Amino acid sequence: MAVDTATPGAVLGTPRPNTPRARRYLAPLLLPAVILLALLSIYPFVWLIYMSFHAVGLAPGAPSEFVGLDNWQRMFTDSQYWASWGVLARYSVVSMVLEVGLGTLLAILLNRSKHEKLLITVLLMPMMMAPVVAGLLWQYLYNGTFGWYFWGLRSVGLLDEGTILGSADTALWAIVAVDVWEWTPLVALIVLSGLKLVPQDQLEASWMDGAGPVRSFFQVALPSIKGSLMIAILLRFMDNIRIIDHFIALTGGGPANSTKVLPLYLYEQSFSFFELGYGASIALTLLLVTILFGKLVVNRFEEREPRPSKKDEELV
Amino acid sequence: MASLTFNGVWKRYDQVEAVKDLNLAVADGEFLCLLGPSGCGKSSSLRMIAGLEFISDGDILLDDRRINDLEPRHRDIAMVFESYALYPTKTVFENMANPLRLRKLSKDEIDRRVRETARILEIERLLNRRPSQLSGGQKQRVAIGRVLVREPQAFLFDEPIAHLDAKLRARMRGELKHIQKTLGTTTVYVTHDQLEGMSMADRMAIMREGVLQQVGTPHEVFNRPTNVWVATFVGDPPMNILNAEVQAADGGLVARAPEYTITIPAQQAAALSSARLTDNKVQIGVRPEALTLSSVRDPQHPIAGRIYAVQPLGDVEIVDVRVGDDRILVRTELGTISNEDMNAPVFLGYKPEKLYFFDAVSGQAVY
Amino acid sequence: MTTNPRTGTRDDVTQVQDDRADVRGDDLLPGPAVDARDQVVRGRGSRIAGVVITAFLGLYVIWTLVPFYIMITSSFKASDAAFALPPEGDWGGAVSQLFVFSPTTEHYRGLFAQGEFERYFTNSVVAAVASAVISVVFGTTAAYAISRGRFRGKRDLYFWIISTRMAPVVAVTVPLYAIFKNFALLNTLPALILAYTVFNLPFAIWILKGFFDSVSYEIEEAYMVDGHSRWQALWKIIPLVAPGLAAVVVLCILLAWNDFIFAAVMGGEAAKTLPVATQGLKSASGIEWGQIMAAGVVTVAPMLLLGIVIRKYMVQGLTMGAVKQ
Amino acid sequence: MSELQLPPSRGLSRRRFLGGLAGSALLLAGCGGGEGSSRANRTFANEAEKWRQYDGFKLTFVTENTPPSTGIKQLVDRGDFKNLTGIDVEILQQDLPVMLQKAELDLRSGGTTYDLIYAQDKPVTSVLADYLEDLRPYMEDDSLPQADGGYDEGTWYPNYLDVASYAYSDRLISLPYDAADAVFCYRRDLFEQYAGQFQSEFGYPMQYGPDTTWKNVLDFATFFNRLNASDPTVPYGMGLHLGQFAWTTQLDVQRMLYSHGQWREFDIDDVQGSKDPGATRWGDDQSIRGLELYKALFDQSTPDALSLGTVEVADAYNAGKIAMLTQYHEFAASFEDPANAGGGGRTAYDVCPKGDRQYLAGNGELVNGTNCGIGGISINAAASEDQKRAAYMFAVWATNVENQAENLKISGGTPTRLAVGDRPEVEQAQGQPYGTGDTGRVGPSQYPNALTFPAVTVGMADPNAVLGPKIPKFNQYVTIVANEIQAMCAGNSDPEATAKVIQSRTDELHGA
Repeated sequence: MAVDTATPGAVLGTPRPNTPRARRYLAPLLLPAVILLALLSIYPFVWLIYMSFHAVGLAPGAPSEFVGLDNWQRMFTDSQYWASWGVLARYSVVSMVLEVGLGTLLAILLNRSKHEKLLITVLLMPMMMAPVVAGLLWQYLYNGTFGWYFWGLRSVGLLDEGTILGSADTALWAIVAVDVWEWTPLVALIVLSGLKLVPQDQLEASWMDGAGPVRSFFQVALPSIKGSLMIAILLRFMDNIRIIDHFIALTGGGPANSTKVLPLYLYEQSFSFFELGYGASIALTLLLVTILFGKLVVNRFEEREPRPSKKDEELV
Repeated sequence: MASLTFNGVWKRYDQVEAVKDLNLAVADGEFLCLLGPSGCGKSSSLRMIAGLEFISDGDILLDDRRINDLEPRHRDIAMVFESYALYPTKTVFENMANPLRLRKLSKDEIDRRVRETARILEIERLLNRRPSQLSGGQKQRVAIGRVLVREPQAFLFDEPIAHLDAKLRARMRGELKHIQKTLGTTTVYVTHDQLEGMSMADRMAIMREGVLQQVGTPHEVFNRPTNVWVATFVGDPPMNILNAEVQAADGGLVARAPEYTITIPAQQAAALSSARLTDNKVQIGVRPEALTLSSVRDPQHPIAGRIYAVQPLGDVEIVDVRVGDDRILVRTELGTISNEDMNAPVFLGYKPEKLYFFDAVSGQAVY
Repeated sequence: MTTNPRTGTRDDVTQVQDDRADVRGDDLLPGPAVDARDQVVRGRGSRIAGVVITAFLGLYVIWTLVPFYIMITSSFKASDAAFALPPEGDWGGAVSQLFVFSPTTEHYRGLFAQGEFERYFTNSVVAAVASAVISVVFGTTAAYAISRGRFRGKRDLYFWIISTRMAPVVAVTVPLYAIFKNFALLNTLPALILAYTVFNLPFAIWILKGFFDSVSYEIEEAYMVDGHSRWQALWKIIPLVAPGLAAVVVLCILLAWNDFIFAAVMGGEAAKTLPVATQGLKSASGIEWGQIMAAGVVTVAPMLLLGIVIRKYMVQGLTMGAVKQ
Repeated sequence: MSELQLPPSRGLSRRRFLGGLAGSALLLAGCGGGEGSSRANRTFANEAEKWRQYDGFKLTFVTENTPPSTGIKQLVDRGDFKNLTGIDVEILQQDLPVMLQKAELDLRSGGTTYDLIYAQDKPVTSVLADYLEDLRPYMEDDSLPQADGGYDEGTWYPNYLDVASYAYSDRLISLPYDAADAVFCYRRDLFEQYAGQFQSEFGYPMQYGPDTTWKNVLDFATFFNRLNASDPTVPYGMGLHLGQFAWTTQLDVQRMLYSHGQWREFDIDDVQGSKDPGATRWGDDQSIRGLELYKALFDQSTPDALSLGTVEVADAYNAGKIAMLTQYHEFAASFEDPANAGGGGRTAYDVCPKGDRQYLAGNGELVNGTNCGIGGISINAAASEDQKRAAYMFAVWATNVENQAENLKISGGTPTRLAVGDRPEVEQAQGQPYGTGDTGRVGPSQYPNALTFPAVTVGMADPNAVLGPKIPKFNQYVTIVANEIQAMCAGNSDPEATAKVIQSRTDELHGA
């Protein structure tokens, strides 16, 4: 049986207290966090729903005017809303493909490198950087007057006309590059963890069968890291919906809305134009998608972390 | 030291009844083995004694005191866990000293008792190590040591040696038995390995699906199992079971199957005829060591079979014989059968007085 | 091997644990990863493959580090000429521009001259640490209860907790803004602390539950049988999850420290944090890249240090526990 | 129907509908400047006592991070205001979008975090007019110190008061305190260097003056881009404001369009604007012609023009990458830095180009279309009476001639009082005349921003100045304009389609 030698391991089926007395002492442990979290998430969620049916005024008291489905109707007929979904999808898919491809390659090579620990330390560095600072840094690198990356691309002839962020054709891909820079290592580390779990005996068996490294990768390693890859993909998708700091720092959605991903559009509606009711409608649709993705993520996690058997489930 | 009593104890987990109406008394100083397969309720019973599980119904008495509602720490009972449950951050010494410190013993006294126990268990040189630096066998000794230092009312063992290799297990059985007899502490020992029960226990309590099947000394359980399930659970290799039909013949009874007819001894015949068998179906039990083999059919060897495989074990060998669809294991002298005899016809003999008869439907033994 | 009615597979697990301990104690088996590496590289890979691998990794490291290098050096470059780029294609000029300059600390002095950046730094520290502490305290108890307890609806509760962590930041900001407004919490550090707790608390619960799961409940039982109360037993196993606690504290700090949206919307001047202050250095009348880079260094450096200190758990935390090293 | 004629009661009831604290605070405010205040209508022995009546108070002023604000902050930090009044002022500086967000969040929700708000004329005042205090009662209040020289229209640079102080009513909601006016900046060294070559190619001299038209500028730009194609050390032609900040893109297009027949976006009063602007004029012939011109200029700009906003285009100019641009006059300070390409007297400043008949649809007047962002100081109407009075003292102090002049010295600020320009040292700093008219100036100068004052004085005066549109959804409107113009420049649509899309989206925004 393959064992994860982690400290926090996948120990399953540890006996659990389930006496009435146990419930009595577990409840006070659980409830404070649950109540706090409920206050900070369910209460806002209810607010969000309320706001989505109102034209929200900011003044305290009873400032909001009930507008029925106006916000929703507006949303479904708002071409920018749908365009922003499109931008989000394009952005997510492209950065995902790049990050997974590059990350997997990186993981395989890391797994074979003698300097794995050192390299991981280096790779962690971009992830420690506040996304908005990363955005500013890259805005500087892309800058048409001072930017070294701009200069480099021009010097090697990759960039003929325009600047990187100034063109609707390249701005989104420029932000993709920042995302790739900051988060490919994360994908690599997740995949690396999957590679560590590739059963050595199976690898040996495939070598005994005469498979080369490439073939044995596809035969043995890939099936084993499929779960890790899935987790990486889902986590990155979630973050692409969650975090818009790169966009705020780099383009603010321009040029010509070419980088206005939906969460950024939501931000603009809510906190530039103070259309909080309309923003709430958009936020709810984003949340819905997030929850669906979240369900997938959690299911994936639970697959990886073996759950107690069916028999135990019956007891629950 | 004290006696332990289960009075109609039930353990329910939501819909599942893990222990059903358990009535059992453990005498002061006794070594009782709770034996049974996975999920039989033996661990739940043990954990109810420890106070780690709530008692759904019934009472558990320590001496005459009802301990149902006492917290574990107030029960003065020591326990060895299946995973040993050593404190990973503490040294071996601290692991063993922990219960004593709680009892506010003097430093010298703690030191003396830990070292004394460590000496008995031959783990003195490990006292400064941490659990992660110990092998499985060493951990197991430390876990036992942590129990022994305490001089509690009772010892509880939850599969303490299940994860050791076979050789070490055999040695530990002896040691545990010796220690228990020396100290004379009441002990409840949970295991799924009948060999442990047979070799160590004063009495065994065999459970199945939450129900106590039989309580008795190893000898009693082995020789007079109350039902076919206990009979096959105890003994290695297990008792052979043949399906047959009881028929009247020559004023007595015979058990008949397509391949053989067995005359039922008079005493059991009487019992069988008073028992009301369903459709006259009976199961015949015979232990491998009660069977003999012959290459020719003779009156002592009436049952025809075919040799399937032979497993030499040094002094004896286990012969795997197929009789019709039934698989029979026979324990014989070494060299009776060789590998070349595979698939050869063979004839089985038995000692009539060593046969057990069970009601094929209820499984109850008929004596 | 037995299975008892409480947990179907329990005995397999303890078996596994035990084997692992045996391996460790007796040093019988080498780690599989090491084994694989030797075989793959020496047995199967050619020299050319080795060169290609090294080259790729080298390039990747350069790609990762160049922005850091430029950020740091730019923060020490005087404005104007030092920021000018050489003519396109003048690689020699580029090298000398990148590596040869006389460093100045004027941007850092500029940042701290008015005493404001110290305040933003303090705000960042207070918001991040306070949220981390709240999250870890409540998270520890809740994670323990979820890890140990068995109750109806546990999976739903668990999913709800984790989905809170995954909610889009802006979507949460919209209603929280309205609510904090009502409680007059806007533009205060408590607002930020609570907002960060929205994400940090579920995160702490999620990660710490994993750590508690790895601590056998039998250890607590052993404490209880030894004579400890339940609470004492719980307290006793805290050291066993200490690495997890440390990791969660750092990761909560990281998340809060790096936040921009919450602080930008709810922080105000009184609770302005470093990322907001850094972004705020952009102005309509000129962008002082040197100063922005210096502010970036000030913002990033503490997290880099923390990250390296708990490198091992950093990976685990960033991947929401998907990766355990 | 215009809001201008609404009786006050209706205005109040509307505000009351907005509800809550903000409403009641406004109600108080509506009752007039002095009532309810313990200190109002008091008499003071002298001016000094008047200034000190709020000794010990504390004010918070949220403003943009521009040089004039930094200058005021320096004056405050060195104790000028505290010594005079005993009032502490905390000045919070933010990037304008952030500042707007903060102020809007606070004011709309009836908050009193900020007593003083930097009211950029359209992005802030158009949006927050209802939440800003009417300053007229304070101006007539004898118990408060008043500005030296009074508040007459003529004491300010032309149109500043109109731009900054009114929205939707004749309530005076802010006092102008800094300004960003568009002027034309160009590399006079290059104009001189290539004069002959240009003359031979285009048949007229490469000289700039008030009569230079946008078509001429297009010719200049085309000329520079041609040179640049063969010699990359020559700058590109024209700099534009197309980057991230939508408002400056709208301004960039607006002044060009206004040059041609004084075209404006809405049929509304240019000073007071309207809460209900009705249908936009976008989509008409002039707007299409204007966009054609803009696109033509874009094609003669730098290749990276789409990414250059106001700040970036200034950087590009300083780096020697472009030869001309319209820029806000506060940038002169940075252009004159000798380390920069256009520094040390190599840049000339003049009024913005005139409209060209070629791009005029119909037969309107051709003017030197100029627009601006005037920063006024406004007072949060929800603040307490005494806070508001104390805040008013700060507004008076910050906009008086003395401090405007002081600010010019410290930060290279952009004074709002004409009297500052009349000071001898400032007059001297207005540089040497340059170009074909009397508005052009060239340095060096002690106060570089002063080089632009002659151009500003003409550009911001009628008929050149375009002030609006003051509409409540101004920020949404400029986002639409900027996005569509970026799309046009990116080649995604042609000028006509762009004008029509702006029209439909704007009308959709206003329900017109």
